[in-house]
Amino acid sequence: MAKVKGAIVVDTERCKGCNLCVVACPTNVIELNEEVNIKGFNYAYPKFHDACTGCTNCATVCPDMVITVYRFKPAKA
Amino acid sequence: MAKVKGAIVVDTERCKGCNLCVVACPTNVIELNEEVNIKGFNYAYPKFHDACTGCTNCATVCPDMVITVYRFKPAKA
Amino acid sequence: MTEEIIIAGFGGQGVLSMGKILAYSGIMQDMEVSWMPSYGPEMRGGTANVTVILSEEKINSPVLQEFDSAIILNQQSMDKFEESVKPGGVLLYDPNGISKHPTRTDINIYKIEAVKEAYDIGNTKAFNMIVLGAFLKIKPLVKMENVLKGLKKSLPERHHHLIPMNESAIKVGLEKVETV
Amino acid sequence: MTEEIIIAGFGGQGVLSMGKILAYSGIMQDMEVSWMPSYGPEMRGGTANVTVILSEEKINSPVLQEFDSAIILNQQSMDKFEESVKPGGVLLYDPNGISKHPTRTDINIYKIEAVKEAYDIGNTKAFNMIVLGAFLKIKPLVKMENVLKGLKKSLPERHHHLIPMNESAIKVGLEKVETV
Amino acid sequence: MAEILTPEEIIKQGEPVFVKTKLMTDNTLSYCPGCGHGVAHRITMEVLEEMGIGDQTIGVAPVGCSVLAYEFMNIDMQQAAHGRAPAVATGIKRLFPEKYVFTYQGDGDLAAIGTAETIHACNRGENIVIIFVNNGIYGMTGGQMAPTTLEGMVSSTSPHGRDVEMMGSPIKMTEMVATLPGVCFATRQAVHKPGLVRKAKKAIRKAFENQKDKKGTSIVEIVSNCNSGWKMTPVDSNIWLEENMLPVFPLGDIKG
Amino acid sequence: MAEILTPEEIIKQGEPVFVKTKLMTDNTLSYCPGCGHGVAHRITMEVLEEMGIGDQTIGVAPVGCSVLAYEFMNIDMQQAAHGRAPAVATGIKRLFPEKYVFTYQGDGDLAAIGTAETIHACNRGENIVIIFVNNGIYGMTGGQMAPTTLEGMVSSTSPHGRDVEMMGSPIKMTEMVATLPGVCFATRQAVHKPGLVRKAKKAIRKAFENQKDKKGTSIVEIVSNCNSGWKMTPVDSNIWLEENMLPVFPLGDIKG
Amino acid sequence: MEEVRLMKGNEAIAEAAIRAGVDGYFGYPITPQSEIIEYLMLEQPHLRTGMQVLQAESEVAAINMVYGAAGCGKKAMTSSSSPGISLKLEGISYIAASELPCLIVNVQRGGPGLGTIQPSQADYFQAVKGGGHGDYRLLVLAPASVQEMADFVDLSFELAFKYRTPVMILSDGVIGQMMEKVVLPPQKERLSNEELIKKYGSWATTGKPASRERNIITSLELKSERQEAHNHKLQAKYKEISENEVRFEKLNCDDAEYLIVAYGSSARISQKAMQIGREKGIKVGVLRPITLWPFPSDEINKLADQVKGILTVEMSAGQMVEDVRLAVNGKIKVEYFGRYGGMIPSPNEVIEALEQKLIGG
Amino acid sequence: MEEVRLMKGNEAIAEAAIRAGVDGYFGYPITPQSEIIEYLMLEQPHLRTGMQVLQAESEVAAINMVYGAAGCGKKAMTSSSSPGISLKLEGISYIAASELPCLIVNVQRGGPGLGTIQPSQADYFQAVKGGGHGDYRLLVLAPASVQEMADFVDLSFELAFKYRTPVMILSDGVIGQMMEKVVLPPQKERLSNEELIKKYGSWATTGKPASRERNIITSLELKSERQEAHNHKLQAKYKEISENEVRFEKLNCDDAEYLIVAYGSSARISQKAMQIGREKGIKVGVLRPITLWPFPSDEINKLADQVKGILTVEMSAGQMVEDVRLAVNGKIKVEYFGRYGGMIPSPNEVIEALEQKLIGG
Ligand SMILES: Cc1ncc(C[n+]2csc(CCOP(=O)(O)OP(=O)(O)O)c2C)c(N)n1
Ligand SMILES: Cc1ncc(C[n+]2csc(CCOP(=O)(O)OP(=O)(O)O)c2C)c(N)n1
Ligand code: SF4
Ligand code: SF4
Ligand code: SF4
Ligand code: SF4
Ligand code: SF4
Ligand code: SF4
Ligand SMILES: [Mg+2]
Ligand SMILES: [Mg+2]
Repeated sequence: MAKVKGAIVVDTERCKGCNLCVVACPTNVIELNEEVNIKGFNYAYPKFHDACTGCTNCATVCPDMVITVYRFKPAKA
Repeated sequence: MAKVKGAIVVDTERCKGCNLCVVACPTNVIELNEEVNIKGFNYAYPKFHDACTGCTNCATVCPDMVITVYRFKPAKA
Repeated sequence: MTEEIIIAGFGGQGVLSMGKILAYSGIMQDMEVSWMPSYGPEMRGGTANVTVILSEEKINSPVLQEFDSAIILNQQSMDKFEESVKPGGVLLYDPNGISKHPTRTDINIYKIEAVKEAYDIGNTKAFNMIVLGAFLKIKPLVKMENVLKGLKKSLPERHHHLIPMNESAIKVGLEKVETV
Repeated sequence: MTEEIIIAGFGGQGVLSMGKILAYSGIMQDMEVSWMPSYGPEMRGGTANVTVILSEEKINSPVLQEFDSAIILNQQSMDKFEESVKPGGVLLYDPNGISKHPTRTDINIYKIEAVKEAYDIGNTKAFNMIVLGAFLKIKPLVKMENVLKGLKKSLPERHHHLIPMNESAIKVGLEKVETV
Repeated sequence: MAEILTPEEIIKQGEPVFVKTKLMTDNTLSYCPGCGHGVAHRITMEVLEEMGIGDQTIGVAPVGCSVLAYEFMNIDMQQAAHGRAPAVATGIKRLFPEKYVFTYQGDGDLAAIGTAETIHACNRGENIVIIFVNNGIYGMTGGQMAPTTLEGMVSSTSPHGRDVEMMGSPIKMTEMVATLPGVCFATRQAVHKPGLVRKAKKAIRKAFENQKDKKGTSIVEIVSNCNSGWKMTPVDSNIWLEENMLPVFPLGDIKG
Repeated sequence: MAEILTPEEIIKQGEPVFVKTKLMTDNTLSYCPGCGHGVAHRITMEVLEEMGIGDQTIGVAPVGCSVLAYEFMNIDMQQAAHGRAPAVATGIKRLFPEKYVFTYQGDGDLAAIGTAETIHACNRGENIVIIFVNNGIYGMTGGQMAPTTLEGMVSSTSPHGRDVEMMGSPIKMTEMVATLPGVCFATRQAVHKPGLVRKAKKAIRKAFENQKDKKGTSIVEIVSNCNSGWKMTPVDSNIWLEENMLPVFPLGDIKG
Repeated sequence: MEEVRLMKGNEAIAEAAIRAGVDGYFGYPITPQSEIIEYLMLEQPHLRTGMQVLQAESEVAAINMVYGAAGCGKKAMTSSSSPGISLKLEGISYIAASELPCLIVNVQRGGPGLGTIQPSQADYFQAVKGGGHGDYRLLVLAPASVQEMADFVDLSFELAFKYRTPVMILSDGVIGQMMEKVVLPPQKERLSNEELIKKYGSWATTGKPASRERNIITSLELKSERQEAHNHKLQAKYKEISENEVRFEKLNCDDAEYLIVAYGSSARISQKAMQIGREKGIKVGVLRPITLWPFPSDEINKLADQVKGILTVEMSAGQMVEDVRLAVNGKIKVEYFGRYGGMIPSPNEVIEALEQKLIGG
Repeated sequence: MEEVRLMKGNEAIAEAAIRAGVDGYFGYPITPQSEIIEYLMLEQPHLRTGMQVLQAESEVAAINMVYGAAGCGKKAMTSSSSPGISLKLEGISYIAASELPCLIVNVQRGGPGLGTIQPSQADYFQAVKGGGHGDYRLLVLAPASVQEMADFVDLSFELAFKYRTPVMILSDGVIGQMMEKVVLPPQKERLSNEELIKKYGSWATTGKPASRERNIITSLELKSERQEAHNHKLQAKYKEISENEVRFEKLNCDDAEYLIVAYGSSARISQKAMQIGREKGIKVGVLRPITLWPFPSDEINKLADQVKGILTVEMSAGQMVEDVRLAVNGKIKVEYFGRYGGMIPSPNEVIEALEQKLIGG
């Protein structure tokens, strides 16, 4: 059975660490980093990336357009 | 049978001849005079004064507060 | 030649348009003209007046304190403007509604019973043209043909059929004006 | 004696209130003071700075280009204010988050690991008091008792129970400041 | 048995049943013959007189034909900048809560330039009375289109008739502010017939009673003629009003 | 059978399904972390991109936090005086009827100082789109009370909570203008959850389609957080929004 | 298509606007200038040239509509009278700051406050010093005849677009309400959108094509350095205007021993006063500033070397007199005479004032 | 009840308003002065003195609320910053025309347009020449310290009621935002309604008792003659104010060879510049106008007999310099130096400008 797989890219330098993507992700992929970026924000990153379905929820709520989402649909076997 | 009788006093110099009292009078007491007052208006006057019932309609619609209305209720015989 | 005129009366008597026709007539014979009304809030029964200047030269002040001619159409205006006629000037008035007639002796006084005449010819709207005719008799500043041209210019197209009527009203004025 | 100080860092680091406490302390020992903040639209993560002047004379300009002392709490502020310390003046900074350390040799440079110390004493809110303590060690402009009076004045009544905590934070600063 | 009395005798022996209220001055009204402003003024002052609050009331005149209301209403009054009467009234009422405060405004004043002041005074529920004379036109300045001018209606700035596509529809401010919680009473009245005048007066009375009871904002719209602006005789203008204004601005209580 | 792919492989081999629209510039948004303005900006620009009208659109920025919208929206824009965006948009649209014109306004801008401009643009049925971000506060100036601030809500000018007796009730502008015939579409949306963002975008799309079809004014209210002004974290502010703002400002279409 | 007509000043402005190819007029009625919008509404210019006319809900809305339209590179204008102009000042300051070309007409009436609807010139300071906030200037033209009311519309737009700056026609109730002969200019074509984009697309918001960066109309600057740089640019422009656009008329100045400085309807009256004065043997000339800003300071300064004294005649409590004094810089006596609050000075009063304040005094 | 505090200028105004017994404040938020209304709202003066505070829907509404309140003889005030003041100008003209006492605070920011929120002094012309329409004047006080921000509130109302005229405190972002030591005045009682009626019942709308004619607050006059008479009355009042209420501060002027004229925060900076100049051996003094209108023209004129040149220092493109030139009337050189658009001149720049423009130049 071909399960859709997703992945995200976070532009960490532009992330403001607002945490909205974190709560929006249905599969709890994202967390805020303990490190801060150059602007002093604890930026988001896909901690449990494998769980990503590419649903785009995180990107949809991200106010700073920091997340790009990719999806891969394996050809039906 | 004691019929209520009315009478009006028109302050002719302040009347603007707008005709509103004329159309408001249910018993057609009032008309506009052919003469004009000092301001050049054909002022209202009680042409058929006897018909006046003192209903105050004319004074009620007069925008210039030109009409005073009196009423006399004969004592019951 | 410069003629400085005040026309004054009630609002609704056609004071302003009389002035306008006079001014347009002046333009028709290449004069300089100015027309300066009194203006105020819309209120019926108020007075209206207009200063008209016709001149062969450029006109400077359109607002004047003294006039060569005064055309006066109600008592308030008489009270206000009789004194402002220049000595030797003209005062034309309609005695209708005038309680205090002009008393100056250093000016030339004329009257025109325009209200009555208008009533007589059965056209109360012609009142102001009768007055204009009377004035032009006293002061033939503009030629009749130019007055007609002026009329044409100042009336909207759809009223041009009224011009002959106005013309005859002017003629009534020309005839009926009287020296006092 | 006149001391002209700039305190600069991120909004939220308590830069303005540190300045305010310093100024109030000055008042408590009858000095003239002025406190002039940079101000801007509400925007998180922006920088904040305040110019504080303590003086025995009347203060004229509250806005300055050069300072006797600079207290610097982030890189942007370092970039902006290192150059504006007068020769022989003081620069105090917290190295946390500083990537380019100060390089001037004609001024006296100090550092205080206030973020770290605050973390260590388990009270990140005490950060700015630690910095203040460090500064007062270098420039004992106001007496400790007056600082406490100043604190009392600048805190609303309902926060007065926090004063002892602030006092000990100031003491941490007094102890931990280092010459660079 | 009663004799047939002459009018003179009736006047002498009878009772005066309609006398001008003393809260109107003796100044001649500056309004055109037949203009509804006069009646609206009078019934407002009659209400104050009947409530005995003329000496405790501060009125606010607008810019519009009724800018001179202060010449006619025999009470303390302020004349507000065009559209700002509700703000002026707010300033008065907030600092003099024990006084009665009302504005008297035209439709240009209240519904065009003063829209924001009207809506926000109503939204704050300022404890005032707004008398809103809607004559569908700017009377004072010579008959320009108002926000309440009817579709197709001719005015000096809609000489070819109001085109709602270009100029919008007549706006119903009273309905609009009635939706605000601060408004306790919103009603539309008229004064061109004796019965309507009496009703309108009752509405104004209710509005001032509301103020007494600190209930919030009361607005009494009065649909009125501007016979000059409409270029009709007074009598014709009232007929036109019945036939054209009232279908768009129907009379009656909207709220409260 | 599909192997288990690493994220890197997915990125390389997969399709990008969410990419920033080119109608947003690369400038860093000046908004606070978690502020709803960012999403509202983005979906507006996405709609323009999807309709292919970015080059035919002129936007009007307000005074408020989004005054800098012109730094972020990659289209021609004007910045209007506080509250006057609908008048500015009217000026543009009347002379450029073939362009798409929208305003983007905050609640202070649209519902306080700009009340008259809002209502009259709507009443004239100006063929424009109004995006109205209601965060119940004046964000830009540091969190003062707005006309939409909730009862009891704390702001810097209602530090003891909004007292509706003194300061009035939160005003529902969208409902109010929906009563005007010039308005063809009035809706209230939110952007704090993915599903709501998608809905809000659809509403904005509909608004611009209305403009295309010359239907009149469309207003899309977006209830949003101002976490700075509310003094909460972004996540908490969105919960607070759900629990407190939405009951007063319920989501859904109001007209059209 | 030149045409002679008898028109009110207000009507002349309106007709001239149509003929100047104006794209949009936005206004709110107020006496003594409502004829401008009334004429336009009657004339239906959208059928003649496509020009749009809109009665706004207020003066504030009207000026901001002009802002929007002008920001698109369109020819936009508004008109009002004194209290209405006060309401427009925030918008005017925005327009000046954003460097938008447009025309604002003020047909002045007597103030302050609601005042009177009669003619006045008491908004001089407001017009020339910047009634709104911040350092900005309006280019101010003062017509003294119905002909100039007509002529200055096109001139205003020429100047407005040349310098990207708002222009004000500062008129008054006399000039607005009087009728005179006026030769109407021929009809100018309105720019098509394509032409407009070609001419002004570099800055105007006309829809951003792929080929250029987005255009932004704004007056906000969060950084003081950049705001100051922008203000320097504005000041440089104002300097350029001051150097190039001063306009005035001199009458009988060559042999004048006394000078009257007056603009607009006061200038008309002063000309009559000059006649009277000359008849009396007083060698008096009139300088009529046509641009009130930039003010003809240099010319007045030069004349100050020749004449013995200057009288300004204004329908105000004395405003322009300050600019004349600044121009003269102490060289000779500068006095003021005026009537105000709707009163109009008479020529006789003017010449009496001159005699008293300058000759006798 | 005198009390020493460290306060922002904006807070000092707010607290001083409570203590001055102000009856009502009406305002709309705008940077850099929102602390005024914020302080008041936090302080709940209705519980302390009965003072009412209302956030209006706009600046226009706020000034008209002040009109209404002031018309009742109440002490009413508003505050704003530059763009907001522009919006108030119609209302201010009405207030001046109706002779209502009140206080308007302008904490200036950089313009024109939306501009910047940083400090500026570019609304000088607007304040002193009358930004609104018609011939009116504001009495304008320019505080240069937080103490003066506090002190001028009561002073403003004293003057406002003495002359029945609006008073403006013209401040700027520096003075509004800075904190200094301030000695707060003791609490003044608010007038009871009975006291108010006794004091101002002759003109204020307090409800008409049978014992007097109705009071009317208006600025309308349909007859020009009467409008002019009213304006003459206003002008006479302004003359009286000019003669009696000029206020200024002189520093080191006795031996000065050069004079700096500067107000508000520019005066503070100029004092520092003076120090630097004196250290360099330049004999420079500072005259700080405290009232901008009436302007200390006589004093400056006198000093012009003593000093060699005058430099005005302003955070504008040069506005007050005109009033200094008018005062000096050509006697000596008057130059201007300023930074603007939110930039603040530095003391060093000032002294350099003085050297270049007056000494070297
Ligand atoms: C700021 C301002 N704008 C415009 C005017 C001109 N003006 C005076 S009254 C009026 C409209 C009056 O209409 P309305 O309010 O309907 O009153 P009405 O005369 O019809 O009773 C206007 C536009 C003004 N005085 N002030
Ligand atoms: C005429 C004027 N008045 C006041 C201000 C100050 N001001 C700027 S933004 C703003 C309120 C913004 O609130 P809102 O519209 O709700 O936008 P937000 O920042 O919340 O998105 C105010 C009062 C101004 N710039 N201009
Ligand atoms: S795309 Fe969906 S699943 Fe993947 S991180 Fe984002 S929200 Fe989570
Ligand atoms: S929503 Fe965007 S800005 Fe916020 S934490 Fe996630 S990636 Fe960062
Ligand atoms: S009182 Fe009645 S009956 Fe008598 S005249 Fe008046 S309307 Fe007619
Ligand atoms: S209603 Fe009054 S004003 Fe009109 S005609 Fe009758 S009496 Fe005269
Ligand atoms: S113009 Fe109209 S509203 Fe004004 S007084 Fe005349 S009829 Fe009444
Ligand atoms: S202040 Fe509020 S509205 Fe403004 S950017 Fe921050 S969160 Fe958003
Ligand atoms: Mg009306
Ligand atoms: Mg908001």
